[in-house]
Amino acid sequence: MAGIFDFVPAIVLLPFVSFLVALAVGNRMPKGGAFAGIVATAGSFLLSLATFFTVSQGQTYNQTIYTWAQGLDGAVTLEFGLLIDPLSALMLVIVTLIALLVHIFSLGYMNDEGETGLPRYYAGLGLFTASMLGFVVADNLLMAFMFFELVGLCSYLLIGFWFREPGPPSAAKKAFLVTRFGDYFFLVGVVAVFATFGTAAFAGSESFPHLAEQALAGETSVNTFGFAAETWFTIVGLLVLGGVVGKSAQFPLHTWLPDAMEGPTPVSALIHAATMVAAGVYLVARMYGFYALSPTALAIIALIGGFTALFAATMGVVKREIKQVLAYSTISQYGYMMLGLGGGGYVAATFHLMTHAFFKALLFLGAGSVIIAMHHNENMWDMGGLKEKMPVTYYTFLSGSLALAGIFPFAGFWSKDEVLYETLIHGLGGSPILLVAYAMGLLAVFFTGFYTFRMVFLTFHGKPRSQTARDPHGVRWNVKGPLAVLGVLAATTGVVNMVPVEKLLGIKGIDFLHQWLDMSLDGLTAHHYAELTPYSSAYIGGEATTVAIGAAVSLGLAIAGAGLAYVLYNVPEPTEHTDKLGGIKTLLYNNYYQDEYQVWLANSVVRPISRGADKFDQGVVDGVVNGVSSVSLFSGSRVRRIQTGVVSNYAALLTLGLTVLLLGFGLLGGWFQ
Amino acid sequence: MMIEALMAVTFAAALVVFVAPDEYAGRLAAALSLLPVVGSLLMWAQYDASGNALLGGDIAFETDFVWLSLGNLDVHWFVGVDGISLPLLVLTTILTTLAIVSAWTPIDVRQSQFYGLMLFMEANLLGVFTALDFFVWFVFWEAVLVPMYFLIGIWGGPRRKYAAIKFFVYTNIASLVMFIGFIALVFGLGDSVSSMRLPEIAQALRADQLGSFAGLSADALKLVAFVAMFLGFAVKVPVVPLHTWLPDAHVEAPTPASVMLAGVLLKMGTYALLRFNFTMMPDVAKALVVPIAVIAVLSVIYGAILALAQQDLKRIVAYSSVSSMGYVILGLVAYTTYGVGGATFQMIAHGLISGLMFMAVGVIYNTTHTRMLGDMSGIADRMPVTSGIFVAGAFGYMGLPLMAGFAGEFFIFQGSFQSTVHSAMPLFTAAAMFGIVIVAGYLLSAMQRTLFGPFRFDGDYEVTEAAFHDVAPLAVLLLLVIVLGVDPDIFFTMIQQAVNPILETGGGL
Amino acid sequence: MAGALALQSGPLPDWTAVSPALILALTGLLLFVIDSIDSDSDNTVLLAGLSTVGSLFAFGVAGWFLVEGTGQAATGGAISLYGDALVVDGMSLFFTLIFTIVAAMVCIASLDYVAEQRHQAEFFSLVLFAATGMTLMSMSNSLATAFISLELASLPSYALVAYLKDNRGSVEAALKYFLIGALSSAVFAFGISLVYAATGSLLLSDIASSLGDADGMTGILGMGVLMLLGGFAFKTASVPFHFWAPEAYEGAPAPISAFLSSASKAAGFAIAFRVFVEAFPLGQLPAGVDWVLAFQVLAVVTMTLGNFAAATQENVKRMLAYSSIGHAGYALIGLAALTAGGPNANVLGASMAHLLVYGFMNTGAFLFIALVEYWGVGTTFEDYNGLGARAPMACVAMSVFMFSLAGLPPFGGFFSKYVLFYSAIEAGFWWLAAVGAVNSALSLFYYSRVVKAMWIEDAAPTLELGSKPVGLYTAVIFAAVGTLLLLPAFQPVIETAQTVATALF
Amino acid sequence: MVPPEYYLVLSAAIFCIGLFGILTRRNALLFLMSVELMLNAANINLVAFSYVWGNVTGQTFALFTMALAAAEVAIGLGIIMVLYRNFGGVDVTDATTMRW
Repeated sequence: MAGIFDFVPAIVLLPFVSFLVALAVGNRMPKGGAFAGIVATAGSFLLSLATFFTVSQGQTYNQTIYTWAQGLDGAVTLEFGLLIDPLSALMLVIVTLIALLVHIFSLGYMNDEGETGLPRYYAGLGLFTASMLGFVVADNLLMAFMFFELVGLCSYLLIGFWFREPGPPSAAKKAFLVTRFGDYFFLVGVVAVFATFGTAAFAGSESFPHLAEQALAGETSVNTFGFAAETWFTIVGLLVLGGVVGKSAQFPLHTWLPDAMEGPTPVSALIHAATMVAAGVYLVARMYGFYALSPTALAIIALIGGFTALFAATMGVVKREIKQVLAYSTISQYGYMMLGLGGGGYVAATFHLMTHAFFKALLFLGAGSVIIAMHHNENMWDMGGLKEKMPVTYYTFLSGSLALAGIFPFAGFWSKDEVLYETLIHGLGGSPILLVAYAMGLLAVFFTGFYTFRMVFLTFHGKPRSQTARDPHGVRWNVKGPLAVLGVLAATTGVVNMVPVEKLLGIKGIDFLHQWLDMSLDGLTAHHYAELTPYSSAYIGGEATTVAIGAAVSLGLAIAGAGLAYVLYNVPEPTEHTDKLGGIKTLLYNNYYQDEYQVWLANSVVRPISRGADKFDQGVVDGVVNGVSSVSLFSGSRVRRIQTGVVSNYAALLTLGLTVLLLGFGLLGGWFQ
Repeated sequence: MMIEALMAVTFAAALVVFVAPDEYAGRLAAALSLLPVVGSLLMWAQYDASGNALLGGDIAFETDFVWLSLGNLDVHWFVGVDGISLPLLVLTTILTTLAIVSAWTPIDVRQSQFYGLMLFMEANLLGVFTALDFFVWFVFWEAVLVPMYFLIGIWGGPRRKYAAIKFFVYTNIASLVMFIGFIALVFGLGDSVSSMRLPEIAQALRADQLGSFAGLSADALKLVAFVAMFLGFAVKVPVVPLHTWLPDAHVEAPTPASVMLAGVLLKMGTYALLRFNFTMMPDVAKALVVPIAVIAVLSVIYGAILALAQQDLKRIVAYSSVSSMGYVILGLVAYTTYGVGGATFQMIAHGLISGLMFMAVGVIYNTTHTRMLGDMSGIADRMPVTSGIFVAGAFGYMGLPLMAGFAGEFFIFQGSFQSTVHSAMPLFTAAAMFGIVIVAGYLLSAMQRTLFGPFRFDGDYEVTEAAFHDVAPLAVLLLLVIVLGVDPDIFFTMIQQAVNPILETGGGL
Repeated sequence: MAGALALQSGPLPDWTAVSPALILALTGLLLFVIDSIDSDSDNTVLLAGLSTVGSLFAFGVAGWFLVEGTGQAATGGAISLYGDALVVDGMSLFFTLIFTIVAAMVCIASLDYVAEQRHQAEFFSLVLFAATGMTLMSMSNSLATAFISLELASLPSYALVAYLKDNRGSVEAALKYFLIGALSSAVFAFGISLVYAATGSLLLSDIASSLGDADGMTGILGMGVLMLLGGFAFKTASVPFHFWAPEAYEGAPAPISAFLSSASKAAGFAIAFRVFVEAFPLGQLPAGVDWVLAFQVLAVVTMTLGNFAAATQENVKRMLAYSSIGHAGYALIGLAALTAGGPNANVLGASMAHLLVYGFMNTGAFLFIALVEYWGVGTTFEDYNGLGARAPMACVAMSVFMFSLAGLPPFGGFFSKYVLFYSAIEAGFWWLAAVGAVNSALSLFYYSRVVKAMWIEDAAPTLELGSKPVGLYTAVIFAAVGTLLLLPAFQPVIETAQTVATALF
Repeated sequence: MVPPEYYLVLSAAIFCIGLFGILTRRNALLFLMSVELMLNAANINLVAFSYVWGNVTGQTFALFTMALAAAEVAIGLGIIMVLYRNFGGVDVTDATTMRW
């Protein structure tokens, strides 16, 4: 298999070519360039599978392939390279698979619906896929940042796809701007990493996580700008985390994601659920060796994650639009991943990243199918009873929902459970702050179960509540196919890492993902990360007991939430129960006023400041400039008044001038002595 | 004699176009302006020198002979290029051609004069970037202003007269201040220099041969001269608070003149800062690092905040130029390979991108005859190609990776963050970097309001896609921006070779 | 012919050294003869042609002398004539070049300007007599000849200003010019008498040698020197003797304004340079007679007043008049930046070179105004609106003059101003240069207003220009080409000027 | 013998009287006469000091001055003539069409 790594660039470039093709000749191709995208992503998927297989043979790849900026005379050289290890190989497969499925789904969602501007759509998808894959294979932080930004661009372009309407451009702007705010910190972090270590490589003996480890151990010294090494590393880590929080829609930069649902649903599935939003979490995982060195950074990650998980889940409870529910659910689920990473559960977080990618892409595509059927009406209160009309969609959607809610034995159960479990044992092991995060995560399980099944019941059960719901638009194979694939994956991917089963039943060797992630390069193994993290584990009466208790509690909460939803909404004529929430209802409807305060910041703080600055600039700064000229001209106009036009005055002034000269020089020269 | 030939051809082209009939002037000018493009690209292809022209490095395409002998300070005709000036030369020729093509649509009176002036300005710009004798350099430096004055004054908008005079007088006074500062330095050097050749002066200054002059000790003289020259060049750049001529000039200038103004003329200021202040007097620059860095940060943030408040597309881009040029100042004062080299690279990058943005605004204006945000929306519906390129250019301005602007900005940030000239440099860098958020804010808002949303236009004009020759220059610029963003080493290597000798610390950082 | 020159040892007798003056005077007389044969001749081409040829001939002879080294150190030094009352040296020849070339331009430009007037022969002969007077001024080596030649230059000028005798402006200008001139000449004469009282001589060299004996008469000498200075200040239109200038330049026929503001001013400087440098050399002056300080004060005040007053004018001609005062201030640096033992020749030479360049650009500017007056367009800035579109050639020339006067590259005025300020700094008077530079910056504003009006403003729909007068066009274009060429060819000019100035010290 | 200082005082007095005339008289002819007075003040000095210094330079020059004064008056009268024609009088302060 030697040589497969030489084709890794093709994984990235194929979708890029499809972008170029769609852009250049898309409007002369059938289906607006869709086939180019499908072929390209299929090719990338196959290559990714081959790469995955090669990696499973124990091979890894860490190679510079392009010098972006050659530094002379000892200045740092900025390069692009490929880092193919189990983590990135796994991610490659996930991304290419979902990209492929989304491309196919788009045939149904976009082409069959007669949308215009399809070349632009497929070009955007192609560019996004290429950028995302470039990010995944990046071997250094700068390259990661660059592709991180490019996916942001694609997100902007695709959210704003329907630019002729007022909503999408605004949402696109908000998405880019909010993530840009996070990226600002990220960029400072990148620069700081370079300044500190002279490199931004992720892997190898000259990588920055490794150098940081050595610096803490006193084996090497780096420029820490006058801080203690650990403090400085924490600062740098938190700076990079800014980008993560923005991209993965974590509190407080999560506000863009619900708005981003203005984009086409396949885009939401691909970008705003499965892949791009995952970029933040992936980045933390990618440089986990660096974060693991800083307990403070880890604690903050865990807290952000736990809080976001709970916070977003509560908002999902009251939403009326199906995609809004999914959007808040996405934020919440990424909170879990962050919680996992912060809590020392590197593998668990990666696991949840993977399962979530499948089931959330599934849910979005299912929602897309529903939206097609409902003629682009997303309000769940206009749906109902779709179960009979679209069984494929219903059953796959149900599979995804069960996974999302974390119901045994669907994929989400396993991964969420492990995240919570890891957090719990590390929290018990002397990190009370993790226990707080754990509690929040646990509580969120209940809400997750509730909003998930509220969504299912409102959409598919009961009686149709509108004319379109009674006579929905049919969907074709290109919608059903991807749903089926993902439905199976959502139900089954849990098997890759059945740690609880291993712990409870003592069956060794079924924690495949652990083994997989341990096969990485030196310093990037799950094992190594576990050593680096500052956590120790403690159990509630034995490991197996803890596993059982944890699983039982979270499963119980999920079922409780689902049950409540069943009671309230699985009726023929469901009604809104939000009034029972009292004042909290308004708060939730308004998303805890998160948008409001950000809009307020923009409109009532930044705008007045800029207007004031403009006034200041026009009035004072430019006023001084014009003032100098006015004063000069005014004094000129005074000076010329000396010339009265009367020749006698001239003679007088002349005499006066001469006299002054004579007197002045006479006194000065002592003529009169 | 390559440079002389280049200039002679350009001057001759200007003359020919001046007397050409108006109907053909635009086409003729575009065709003739390809000659300098080819010439500069040839120079770029043949360039194999390295080092800084002022500090004893190779000087490519050099010519040097005595032109005037005045007292004991001769004036030489001394031209040549190094890794700093060659990219700027290429930028100038390419941008001029594109600006000329972009003028075909909007310029409908006195065409032959317009294009003649454009070419005349190009010829002088070539002189600015190649002259290595102060005197020759100054002659070209000043001569650039005259055509720009006419370009704004004759073909500009409603307040063109005010803007033209303001630009002209403001920048001339600045030149004077700078001139006095430099001449004082030359006098302070006394007998240690025999001419006004910049290499001679730079090396003498760096060798601490400055004496006292006009009652000032050598150190004080150096400080005074540095400040005077900095102020003089700062007006041209421009940095806050000496920037107020710029928005007026840009708003009133016709699009092609804006392109040249933002794309090349502003770079004259930073080029001169690099060549004079930062190359000749690194010790003073390092001593003044805090005020200079504060000015840089102020330019970035304040300029961006001002852009946020503007309602006129062109004013937005104009203020964002102020903001972008602040980065350049920050990079220069960092005294690191990436800082100074990045600043030089950013000059090129910003030249292309701001040219692109001004042209794109101009293309929209050609159709709508308005640039006010409130007067239109959903333009992308009617002008998809132009809007697409506008969006791409705007993202280039925001520093999207793999476009030239990101390379320039990242180099600068990296260079200034690790700069050792002052312990607060990382903080200044981080503060300046916040500009990338604000720039996204105002450009995205502006695009959302004008390009997107339901189509609405209050004017009497029919909004349709622009002609091919209007869009083609945009596309070319976009392509160049991307090429430079993907492979910055096209210029960055030679820039580093020229920049590293300036850094006394060596290239280590 | 070359080499066979009017040198002490050469085949030509010494008196031929004054031949430029003689040629001018004879041409003037010849015009009188023509006038008496055919009085009220209106053959303007003949008259203008003859005077132009005469001026150019004088220019040629002076140039030839200068190139061959007549009166310069290389060929035996200055040629003294008539009991040392006149002296021909490099400086006088240099200034003669300025006078004669300006006279030639003015004469050829007047071809069209006076075509409709009566008494044309008188006009041209007066111009030539004035030029003769100026040439003699530059040769004067005694206060007596200085006074007489100054009057010889002035008296025809008064008459010329009043030439348009039915024009109230012209008459008023002449009146003011004459009255202030008479007062100034009285002051000047009184100054001469005081200097004579203190030193007992009128010859410059004798005055210098008896300065040491004037112990008890320092006050008398000082007053005399200041009053002499007043006389020159009148001629050069420097503060406080400048009051005549704005009106005289504004009211006079434009070619005469050109002549007065360029040649006459240069003549004033020529004689001032010689008198002060030769008669009152620095280092030999009794304490208390610090004329350099006086010139410094005058230079600063003159340039500032001229420029500030020019900034707000509405009338282009009057603006140029004030700008002419401003330029007098710059040229005064030539005397203000002298020091005992300093690089005085450089300073003086720079000032001379500036006057030469100024001769071209300022004459050209006034002649352009003559052109506009010829068209009957008007004299305010508004009247100039849109001229560029109607008369591009002339307006390009005018733009060249304006930018050159402002001291912008790439024109002669940049170099001359630069060298002037440079030499001032070299002599240690950086503050003089700084004041000059600030004023220069201000001047840009009002010069560019003219350019703005011509090119940028739109023409009034009624703007109609008549025919294109050949003589005026020739003169204007010639001046523009001269202004341009003086940039690359500045080297020989400054070199000559500084060399001939060296002979004075 | 009269000491030379006395002549100086005399000439200065006459000069000042002339100057006073110029400053106060608005009639052009009186203006001219005042100038003549000032020139003659110079002549007094020249002649007196010619005697003091024992050379004739001063006296000779005084003759030139007189001649020039005459020429000046000739021109001046011509100008006053046209002044009268254009402004209807010989008041020098009437001609003020150009100012500032």
